[in-house]
Amino acid sequence: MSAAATTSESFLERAPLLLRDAVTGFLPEPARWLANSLLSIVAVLAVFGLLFAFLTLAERKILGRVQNRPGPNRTGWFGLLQPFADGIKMLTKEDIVPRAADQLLHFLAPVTLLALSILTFAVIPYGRHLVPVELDSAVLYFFAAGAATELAIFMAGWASHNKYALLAAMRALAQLISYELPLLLSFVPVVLATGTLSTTGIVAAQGGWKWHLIPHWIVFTPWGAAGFAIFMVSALAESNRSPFDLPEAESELIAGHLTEYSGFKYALFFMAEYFGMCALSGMAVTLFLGGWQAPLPVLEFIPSYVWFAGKLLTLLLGFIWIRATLPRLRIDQLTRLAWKFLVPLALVNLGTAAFWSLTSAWSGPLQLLRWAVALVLVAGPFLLLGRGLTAGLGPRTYRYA
Amino acid sequence: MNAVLILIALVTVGTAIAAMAGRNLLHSVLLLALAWTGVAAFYLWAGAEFAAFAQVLVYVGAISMVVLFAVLLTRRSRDEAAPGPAGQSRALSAVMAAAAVAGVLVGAILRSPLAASPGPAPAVTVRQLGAELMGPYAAALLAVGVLLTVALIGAVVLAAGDRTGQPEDNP
Amino acid sequence: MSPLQFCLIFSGVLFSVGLAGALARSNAILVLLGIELMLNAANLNFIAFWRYGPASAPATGVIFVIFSIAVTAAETAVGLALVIAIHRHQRSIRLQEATRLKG
Amino acid sequence: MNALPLLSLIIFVPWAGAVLLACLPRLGAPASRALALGFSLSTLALTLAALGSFDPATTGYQFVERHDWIRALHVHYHLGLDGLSLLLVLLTGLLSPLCLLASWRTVAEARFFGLLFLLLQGAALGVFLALDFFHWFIFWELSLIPAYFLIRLWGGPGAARAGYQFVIYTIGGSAFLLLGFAAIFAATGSLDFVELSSLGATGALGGKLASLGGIWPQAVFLGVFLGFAVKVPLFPFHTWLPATYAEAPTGVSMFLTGVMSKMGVYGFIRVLWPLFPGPLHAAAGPLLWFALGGVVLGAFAAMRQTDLKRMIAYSSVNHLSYCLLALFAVSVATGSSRPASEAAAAALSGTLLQVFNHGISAAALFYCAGVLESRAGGRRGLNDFGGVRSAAPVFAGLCGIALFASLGLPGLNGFVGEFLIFRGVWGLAPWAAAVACLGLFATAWFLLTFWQRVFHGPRAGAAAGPFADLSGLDFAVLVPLVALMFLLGVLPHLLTGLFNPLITSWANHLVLP
Amino acid sequence: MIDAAHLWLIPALPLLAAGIGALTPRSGRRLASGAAIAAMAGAFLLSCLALQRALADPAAHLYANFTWFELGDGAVRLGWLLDPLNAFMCVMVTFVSLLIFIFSLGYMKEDANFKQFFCFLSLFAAAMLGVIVANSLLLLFISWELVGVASYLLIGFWFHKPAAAAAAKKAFLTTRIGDLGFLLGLVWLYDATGSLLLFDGGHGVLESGVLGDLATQVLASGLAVPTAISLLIFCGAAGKSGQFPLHVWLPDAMEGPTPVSALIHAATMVAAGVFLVARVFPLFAADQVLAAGPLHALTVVAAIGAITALLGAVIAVAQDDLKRVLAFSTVSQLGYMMLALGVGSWVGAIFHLLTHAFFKALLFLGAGSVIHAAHHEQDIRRLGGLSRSMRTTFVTFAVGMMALAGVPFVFSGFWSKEAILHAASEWDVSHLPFYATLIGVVLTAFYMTRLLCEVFRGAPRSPAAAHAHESPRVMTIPLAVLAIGAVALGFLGTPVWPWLQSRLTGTPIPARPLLEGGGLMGLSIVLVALGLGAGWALYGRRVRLTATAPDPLAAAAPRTWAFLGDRMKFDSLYAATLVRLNAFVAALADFLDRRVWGSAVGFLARFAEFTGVVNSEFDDGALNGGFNAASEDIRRTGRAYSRAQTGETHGYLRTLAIAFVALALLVLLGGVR
Repeated sequence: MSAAATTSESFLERAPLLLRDAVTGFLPEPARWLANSLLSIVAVLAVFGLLFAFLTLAERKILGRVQNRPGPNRTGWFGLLQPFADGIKMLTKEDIVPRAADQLLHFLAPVTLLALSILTFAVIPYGRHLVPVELDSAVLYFFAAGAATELAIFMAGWASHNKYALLAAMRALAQLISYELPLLLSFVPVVLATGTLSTTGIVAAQGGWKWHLIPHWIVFTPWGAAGFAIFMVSALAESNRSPFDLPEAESELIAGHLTEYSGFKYALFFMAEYFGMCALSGMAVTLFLGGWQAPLPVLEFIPSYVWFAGKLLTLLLGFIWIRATLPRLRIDQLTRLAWKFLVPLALVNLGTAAFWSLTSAWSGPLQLLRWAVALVLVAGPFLLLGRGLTAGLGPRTYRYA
Repeated sequence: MNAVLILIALVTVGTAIAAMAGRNLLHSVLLLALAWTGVAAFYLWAGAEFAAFAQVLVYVGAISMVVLFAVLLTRRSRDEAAPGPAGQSRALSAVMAAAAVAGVLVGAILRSPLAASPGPAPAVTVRQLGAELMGPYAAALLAVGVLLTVALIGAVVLAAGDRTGQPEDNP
Repeated sequence: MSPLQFCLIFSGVLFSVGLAGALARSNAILVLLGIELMLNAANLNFIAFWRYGPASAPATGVIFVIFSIAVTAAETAVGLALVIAIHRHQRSIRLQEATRLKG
Repeated sequence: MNALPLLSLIIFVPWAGAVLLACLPRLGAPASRALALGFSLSTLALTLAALGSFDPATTGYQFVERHDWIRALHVHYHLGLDGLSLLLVLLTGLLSPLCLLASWRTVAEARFFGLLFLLLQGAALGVFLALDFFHWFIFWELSLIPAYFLIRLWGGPGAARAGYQFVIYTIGGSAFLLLGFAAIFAATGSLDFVELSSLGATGALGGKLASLGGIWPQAVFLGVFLGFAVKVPLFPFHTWLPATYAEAPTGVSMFLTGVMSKMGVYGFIRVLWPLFPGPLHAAAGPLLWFALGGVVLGAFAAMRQTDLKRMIAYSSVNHLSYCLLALFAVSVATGSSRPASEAAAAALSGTLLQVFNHGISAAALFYCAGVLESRAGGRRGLNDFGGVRSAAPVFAGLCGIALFASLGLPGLNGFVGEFLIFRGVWGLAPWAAAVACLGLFATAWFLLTFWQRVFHGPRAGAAAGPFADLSGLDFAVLVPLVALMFLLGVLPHLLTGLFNPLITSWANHLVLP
Repeated sequence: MIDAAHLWLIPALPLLAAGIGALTPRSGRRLASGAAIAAMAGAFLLSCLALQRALADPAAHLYANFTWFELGDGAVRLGWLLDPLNAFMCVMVTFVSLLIFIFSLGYMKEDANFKQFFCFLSLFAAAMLGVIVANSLLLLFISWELVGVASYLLIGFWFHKPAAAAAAKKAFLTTRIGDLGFLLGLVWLYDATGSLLLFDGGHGVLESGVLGDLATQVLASGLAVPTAISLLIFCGAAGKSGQFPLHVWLPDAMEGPTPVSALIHAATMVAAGVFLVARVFPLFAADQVLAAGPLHALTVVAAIGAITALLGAVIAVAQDDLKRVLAFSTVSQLGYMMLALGVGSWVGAIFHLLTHAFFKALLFLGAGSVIHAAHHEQDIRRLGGLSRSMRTTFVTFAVGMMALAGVPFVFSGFWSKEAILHAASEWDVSHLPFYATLIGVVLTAFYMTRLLCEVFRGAPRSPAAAHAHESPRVMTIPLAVLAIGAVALGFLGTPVWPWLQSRLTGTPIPARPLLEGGGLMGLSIVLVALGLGAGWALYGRRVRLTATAPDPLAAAAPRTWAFLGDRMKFDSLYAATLVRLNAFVAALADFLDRRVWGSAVGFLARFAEFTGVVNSEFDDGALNGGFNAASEDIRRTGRAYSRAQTGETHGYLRTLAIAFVALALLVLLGGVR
């Protein structure tokens, strides 16, 4: 965890640091670094492990409410103990490995996946002083780690030696490669605007308010809003969430690359998926929604990590809501959306952001002109490309399916 | 020179040899991904943080994916056909040629008076990199951008081929 | 043996491994991968010289590597597209069979 | 200074309207018409607001907006309003809604029409308000594009050719203009009209241009001159005009003649004259002959036309040539020993009045021709009508007023301007005034011929059958114009009061550098 | 009492009536005509008040100036003027107008555009009064042009008749030629003096200081500036007053309704030219101080007046149209007035103007009454015998005729003509005008006698004339009033009691005994008697029997008669020269436009196209041919080298590796640096 807090901040703001110092304060200097790191890891794992647990529950409950049924409500109060029951069930189940499977890869896949998912948590600033690792190129690190998870999914699909699993792996590859691009392109404008790849730097750049009312969050610029939308759509696809859950489409591929997994390995996959979702949401908050910054100056007394948690949970609920609402896409629609819509849009958005920062000195009516041009640059391609996307949907071509 | 570096080198070279020699194409690819990660680790060790992450992002995240895709698209059987006699002789000559190159290289390196400056790694921030890229190297950056675009389009054109007459296109 | 020399030898060995793979294997994809390896070995040299070499512009080596990575990515994309194209034409990616372009 | 960027609003509100129309592709015709009209009216409202706080006694620019734009080229976003600009902006504000109304029913694809029209309007306003060549030229060229499409898409059978000719001709002119200003920029490093005119006033501009090479001052003058001469148009660069005006749809003809032809005159007064007082003085003698050619031959050529719109188009050539006549006469006298500030003030005031009045009366005449055309099913020949006055007395009355205003009847708006021009030109170059009288006579001749053939005599041609008198819409277009004709004919100080101090200061500083 | 500052009310009242007339619907006949007549009556009353005020101090020029708009450092100023000249004109115009308005009530009763007629009449009256009360030549010019427009509208009132439409256009254009001269004179005067106000406390253009300055300016050609300006202004006056050579429009103007002819083309508007010259008489006379000048403005005026007087009278003899005769008589009489001005007696001119207004209006209205009764039959050969059926009209018409002919002592025309003859005889530049007037006197008496006899004596020669009956009261009462005026007005200016003259000049003029210079008066009486007698001899004793019977004079000299009847071929001459020239210039301008400038532009376009074609041909032939040849060579060479390509990728790679090793060994071992 990062630099010491100044004493002028509220106690709650400083509380995590004080706690850490209380735990590791007695250690000698070289060991303290190690201990601090370990402590961070433990904290992150604990918090997100619990979050994972209750997120699954929340998802089931919310899906239930949306589908007009109660959801799990038997274990504990309101079913609160359901995740733990599930966990116990998973751990105690038999671990089956198909005979024809590539044994080594079959084992390595879930481990790699989970490990890489957890790695991404390292660079997200959870609060004013709560960054596990300060990296100069933190965003790049995040996406590098995220990109590697694709490999693990492919390993899982291939190693299972199962027709469905392999198809799923193919799909997953196509999908992940396709959406990697808009995901990366959508945050490039942010880097352009803030001039840094460091997550703390990006959050710091979004501090302050215009007229003490509108925060300087990136989402409140035309290109920022567009970028956020692209980022969230791509994030949905990257985390294999509905409506982009083709690799594990139950109705088509049984369970995709998870078909031949059971027991604890399955639980690891499950966990990795939710971790990935949390990490991407956390990154979205960091990049676009001002990270841990408070939305209004008067609300600054609430500690920063609460704000972060709030935004994160909002986004996660959005993920769940979308899953409950939207049907699954077809594979050609999926790739079309990425290549013909999101990528050009993100590229244009880069141009818009460039225009925005070049014209930052404009004032007076030129400010209006700036907004008008930026809005046109955002809305125009959106309308044009959107028309192209929906027009002339031909019959489905079974090329790679 | 320290243990970490040696470890990285060993792992990298080891995985690379395994990948090149392996029968299973897929294993080869995955092993190579590991080798690339090893190279990234070397970069990280040398202090080139940005290059390391870029290496992972591009090689592990993208190139290995594309390679896997190509493997799956062009796969005929699960394992590569056993090398014939011609293949074995070629392998032999290949190893000999490689050994010759390695020998020449190592010899040259050992003979050269290369004085390593023992100082710490030069600190370079991302911002500096960006400034350099946009300043003195702007033309090169542009050229690379054009190259990438052309390559992308070319790859699409090549891989798509002529769509007519593809049996799977007629449902 | 100075660390620089160690790094260079590391790179040279990696290069040779890549070369051996490229020469020995008949699968076009593996040949391509061998070449990738050789390129990576070259990149290693840049970082090594940047790290230990005489002080020059602070970021030159890294920038070179970045460019190299970008170019490699392009090369791979085109290379694999070619492989796929070859495969489509002759249902094989054995490099020995792709000799139609001989003079 | 006013905090509100009034001038920017004047320019950009019509454009905002155009963007809005563009964003509403499924908007119905009535709604898009109303929308376009509303945005078009905004100019009038904003101009009246500007008029409220405009101080006529100040000779400098008011409501100035100046922001850095492109540092590398020293380009500023520079807008300003003085009496001259105000006059033209007011004219645009008055005419534009009427032009839209004129095309209210007759135009298919009302949304697209309104969109293009609003673009055109904004560009014209930009030309009148911009004080930096960079965006001034952008506005100048941008006005061509919607105009071209308006002519091409809604024009008559020869519209394709006419529009093509219009665009090629004017772009040819502007190319010279652009080259001229490129040279100016190369020599001075500035594109700001204010800075350049102060350079021009001291003669420094010519010196700087001469530093580029011997013939540059003359060449640049010639280039800039050509650009404006084609736009006005100055005889003999006027051949694009009759075809264009005749083929354009009525509302567009009204705008072309009412506003766009004024852009050229504006350019002469705002740019050419202050920047090149010396070369203009040197060239003014021959140029007077060109202007006289326009006055006399334009009027006589009109007499020969059988197409009503062509006839009115030629009358525009004639009327605008008066403006240039006055301007060149002032240039001839610039720096002469005889004190001529009074005559110069008269000539310049006359020019400005003529600019405004011609806008009103020519627009009205084009509208009347349009009414005839629409009643006669597309025919508009001089011999296609007869006795319309019996069939449509009210229309005949209003059209007659417009005709008489156009031929300079006292009591209507055209007279004061023409009188002042003659008064000024006589004091500066008497022979030119004497020759120009021929034009006055010929104007009366052909306008009365028009009136006699079309309105008098027994009902014949298209008017032999049922011929409806004016509808409410026609009234909405014609009555404001006719009311203005009376108002400005009797109370010219409504206009002269706006620019008289400005004119006076110009007239009192007629010295050669 | 009314002051100069209130004078604007006089034109404003009819203008208001015109506005009301314009805005009332077509059915609002009563409103329009009532407003017009009421406004005219009001204006008449105001004029009388103004006259009273002016006569209180006849030598003074009361004026009220105001700024119209700022111009430069100065301003364009207009103003109102009140002096006896104005006031008399005002009273005359308003009075005659009032009567004619009332007459029109009856005359135009049937017309569909009744209300429009009154609207135009009121507009005319307003403009005419504006001409009169203006204290600024600019304001005068403005009103002047409006008068022209009103005249245009009224001549073309029956616009569905092509002849009326053409006549209206002709009138407007002909007078416009003169007006352009007027405009230039105005502009010149403005430039020379810096003002167009007539009286402005010493700075007005009619005041001695300014005129003195002006008179010293002489053009390079030797012409004095005031002469040139005066002549230009005279162009306007000549155009409006139908002076030679711009008189051609006036007879054609009779296409308008007869009250219009009476009011505008006889009594008032055509007199405006005379009024204008009288008004700016000091300007015209300013060059008299320059004895050595090549030309005096007034000399030209006198010459033109004399020519016109004679010309009009001669042509009037041979006209067969009732109104045409009167029209040429008007031309002739206006010539008299101009002549009077030219010889320096502007007072005589105005006196004649006033009397002429009454009796000519009377004659025209009488003609109108006849035409009205005879269902628009105007040909005197087809009328006849109306003295019985139209008693009142006959009597009043005869009074007018005698006034015009100058029957001695009783009738006003005698006295005013006498004044002009007197002035002309005393002119020392030339006696030719005097002789012209004498001939004119004879001819006037002759053709008026002819007219009276042809119309009223004998038997009706057409059904229309046979069924004619007396016009209604509303038409005859104005006739009677005018007849009284035509008699009475003359006594205001007899040599014995020169009241009018002394009031107009503002200086008392001594009375002359009646018979002083009796020789001249006797000569005039003899000449009138000669004319009357000849007329009676030719037309009175032996009345015409049929409409087709030739005129006695025509039988005597048919070619001359035809020449005169065709108005001395002036219209044909103009059509053959001016109109054709105009058409030629128009064609030339059009040709220049379409062929010359258009072709020049077209040629440029063709040239650009040609350049493009040449360029592309050159590219195809020369450049590409060379490249093709060169590339063939390259291809051949390439084919030779391509043998080395085996297509074996591995082979290439291996070659590369071996070559590298070899080179490296060479470097390492061979020590090549």
